[in-house]
Amino acid sequence: MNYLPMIIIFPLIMAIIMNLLHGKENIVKYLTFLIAIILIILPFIGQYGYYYFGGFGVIDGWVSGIAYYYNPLKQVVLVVLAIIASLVLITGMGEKLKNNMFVTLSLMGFASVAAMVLADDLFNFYVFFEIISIVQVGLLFLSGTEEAYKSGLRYMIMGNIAASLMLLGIAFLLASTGTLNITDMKNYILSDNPMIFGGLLLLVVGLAYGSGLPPFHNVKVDLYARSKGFISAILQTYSKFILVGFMLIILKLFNGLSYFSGTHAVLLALGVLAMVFGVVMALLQSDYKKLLSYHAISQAGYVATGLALGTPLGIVAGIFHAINHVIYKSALFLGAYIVSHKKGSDLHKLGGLLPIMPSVAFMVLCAKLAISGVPPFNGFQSKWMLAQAAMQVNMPEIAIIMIIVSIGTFVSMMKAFYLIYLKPVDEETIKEYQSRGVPKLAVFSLFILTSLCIILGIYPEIVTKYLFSYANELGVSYCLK
Amino acid sequence: MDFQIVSFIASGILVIIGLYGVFFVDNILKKIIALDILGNGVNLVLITIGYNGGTIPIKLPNVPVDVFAKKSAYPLTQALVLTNIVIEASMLAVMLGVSIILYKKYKTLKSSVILKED
Amino acid sequence: MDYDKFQKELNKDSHGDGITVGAVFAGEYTLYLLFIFGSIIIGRIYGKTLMTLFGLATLAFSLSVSPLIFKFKKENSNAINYQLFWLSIFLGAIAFCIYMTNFEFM
Amino acid sequence: MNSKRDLVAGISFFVFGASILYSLSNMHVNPGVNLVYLTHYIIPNYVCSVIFGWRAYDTLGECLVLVVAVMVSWIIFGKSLYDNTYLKELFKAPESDDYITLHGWGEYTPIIKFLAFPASVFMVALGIVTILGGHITPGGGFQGGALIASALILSVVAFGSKSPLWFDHKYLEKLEAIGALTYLLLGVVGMFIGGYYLFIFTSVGNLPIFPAPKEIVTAGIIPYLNIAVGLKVLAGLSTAAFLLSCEKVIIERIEKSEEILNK
Repeated sequence: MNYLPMIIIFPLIMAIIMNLLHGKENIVKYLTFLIAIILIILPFIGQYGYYYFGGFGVIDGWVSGIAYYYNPLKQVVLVVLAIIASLVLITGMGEKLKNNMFVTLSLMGFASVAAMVLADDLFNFYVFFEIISIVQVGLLFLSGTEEAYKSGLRYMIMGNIAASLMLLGIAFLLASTGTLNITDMKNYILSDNPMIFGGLLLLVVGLAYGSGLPPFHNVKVDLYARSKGFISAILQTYSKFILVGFMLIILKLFNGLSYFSGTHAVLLALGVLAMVFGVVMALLQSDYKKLLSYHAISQAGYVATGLALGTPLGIVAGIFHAINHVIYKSALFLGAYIVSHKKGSDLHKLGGLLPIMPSVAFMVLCAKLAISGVPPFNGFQSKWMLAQAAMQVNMPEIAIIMIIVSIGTFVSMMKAFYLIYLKPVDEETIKEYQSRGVPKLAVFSLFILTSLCIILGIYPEIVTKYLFSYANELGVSYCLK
Repeated sequence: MDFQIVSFIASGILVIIGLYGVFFVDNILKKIIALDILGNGVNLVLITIGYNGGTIPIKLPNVPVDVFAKKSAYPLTQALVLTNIVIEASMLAVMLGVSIILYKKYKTLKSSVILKED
Repeated sequence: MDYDKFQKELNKDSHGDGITVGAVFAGEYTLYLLFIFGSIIIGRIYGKTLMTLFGLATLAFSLSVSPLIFKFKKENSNAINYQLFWLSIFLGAIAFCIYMTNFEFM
Repeated sequence: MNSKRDLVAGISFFVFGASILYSLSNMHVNPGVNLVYLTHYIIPNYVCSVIFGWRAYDTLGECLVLVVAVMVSWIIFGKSLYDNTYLKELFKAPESDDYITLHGWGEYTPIIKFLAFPASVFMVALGIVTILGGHITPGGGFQGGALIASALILSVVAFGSKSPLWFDHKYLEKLEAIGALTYLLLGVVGMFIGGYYLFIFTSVGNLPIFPAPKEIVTAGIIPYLNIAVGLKVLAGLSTAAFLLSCEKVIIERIEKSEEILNK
């Protein structure tokens, strides 16, 4: 028997049980540790290939039910997602309030992102897309401040527009092809008509919303910046993998078709704009978490550009960058969480933390070097692959913009590092720092993430060797004149 | 004119009215209502795709299968609409909840006041 | 576009220390470089000098209203009206690109 | 400046709307997979057989959207927040006159009361019939659940907090969890019996799972899925409506979470 659906079903069952355990803190704590360990095992229990829900496979030449498609690439993505989710769950248990709703919503989010990565059916994808958007808002509201409520409402208004339009796009594709299954649909959209253009247009709107590309970057940034530190870590992981799942669907449907070139250019432009807008806004910020959130947008732009190039190397580079990015950005957000335990997150009030916690500072520095693409960390490997992919299709301009954005990233990261850890402060502040503790579980998670950064930086083949086969299937080789 | 095309155009107009309301009306509650109209427009598109000029998709024992298959409305889109209605309702519930909280603070529903830059 | 001007602008929020001004300068130049390379690649994709000239005109316009970065920050605010405005522009722009432009670069 | 921005936004809005209308006016529907559904059937009600047969997993997702939305509504009104000082400030502040709560909601005239209670009882009965007959007649779990929830809302609107038809919110919470868990676990049982998640099994051993006349013996677990969805929708929609209209529970909830935080 194929246990593939348990990847989604197990977290969902646990989430609903956790919801009933409100107030029972001890049970919540131990159950959460148990779930966090089981989550890492889950991606290994499925078998590769198509999975038909309810046994409704191919009837009369059509895939009649809902299908999942599982392969090594998706397995790697799910393993990384599971690692980050379980580390964040463990970190969350270090809080004073053992919060069952946090565990419930994180598990729901894990399940729906996993479902979106696996899905081979457009409407099923849309349903889980809606679940994840409510889950993200719920995780934001857990912090309970007025800003959180406001940015949640903004996110929902913008998100509802985009999600409704995306459903309209799915309706166009459904009317044109008569099916919702992506593998089947591919055979019916070889030639263009106005319906397919409509579907393509509205899918791009959904993509931009789900992954925080412009013009949705500001709402997404508010979402990350107003949650608690460890919650932002999992929120940005969700958005990156939504981007990967969505892009894989769009590429599987349209890549290589002649009428796709206009949309292809739009996707590239969205990626490049996200890259530049994210980094420019990050350079302007004075709040540490907002700075990190804008960097999350900027790196999402790298991922989107890599995937939108549409060549095998571009797809591999994009997904590898997504994996690297969730690792080091989660480390940075956990670092911000530890810092906020000491004294808020306003850069101009912090300073002098290096002697207080040198080991945390060192690990955060490693993550910062990784995000700015310095060898031997993992960010360097994937950014190098991205630049190679851009050069391979004869678009050196994109490679140049990538390098410029990398420089901007380095500048703002070093600015933040100086202002938090190195800037001299007076005696009183140091006494204040010493009176407050460090969350130990967060330091543990930070250590694991930093070591993953270094391991992936030295041996990138651990991940990339699994990515090439599916990328070769999806990718199309071409060269700009 | 064909009924189906008219229905498609009508649903397109509903979508556009909904978008107009969200973009250009300065009231949180009206924006939420406009989002509902937008969603209903999309639902109408889905329903109209399933329109086949025939009967409801419930099979009576005395109708042969092949006749029924030609005449009946398409069940897939109706199922999708049922799913989507619940999704829309849930989104609306969450948005209304937040706007209640924010209304208690600001005593106004103007979105340019409540959701201004901060 | 000189150092004092930036510092004066940043001092309004009392962020006028050296490292912040440097970061804001980096942001300003990143924007200009985006315009330059963006116009080059758009010109190459469309294969028309007209588009390149159009991109250069955008660059010239942005230079004439410098410093660009504070305006950029204002447009990126999280007020709902700005966000819905840019969403509306985005919808129109991608509809235009996907439906009406027709070019080959593969 | 402002009018210029409006003009630009209007133009791009026009372009987008025109392209949507252009696409919609060129629609040609391909029946596609619908013909498969219309020629192979599980139960006589085709919509229900698509919802719970071919696309049962979507319906599971829809259930979860409602479950999550209710959870998030609870969070909005103060359940297990990390920091509830903002909500405390808001809800402890003295009421102004224009704010309506369930308590300050005067009562309606006797005519409305006289009509509302029987009507809501009938609606509950109709809802139960709709849920139980969902696999053969139009309707199903969602419609029946929504009917029962609206009966509850009607009664609450007419009678205020002294409503004769009243569910405790903890009871509703459990009902919803039971509905969603039943759906999830029936799927898992199907996986062990038929090898696929949400497999529709009609018998366990020799025992028919749903005793029915000959023609609809293929219904299998669909009636049970209908009941699960009905429970979940009734609980979810009533909780959402109830949360949006009632402050007393919210203030209690805030006080309780305060106790936990201060412990």
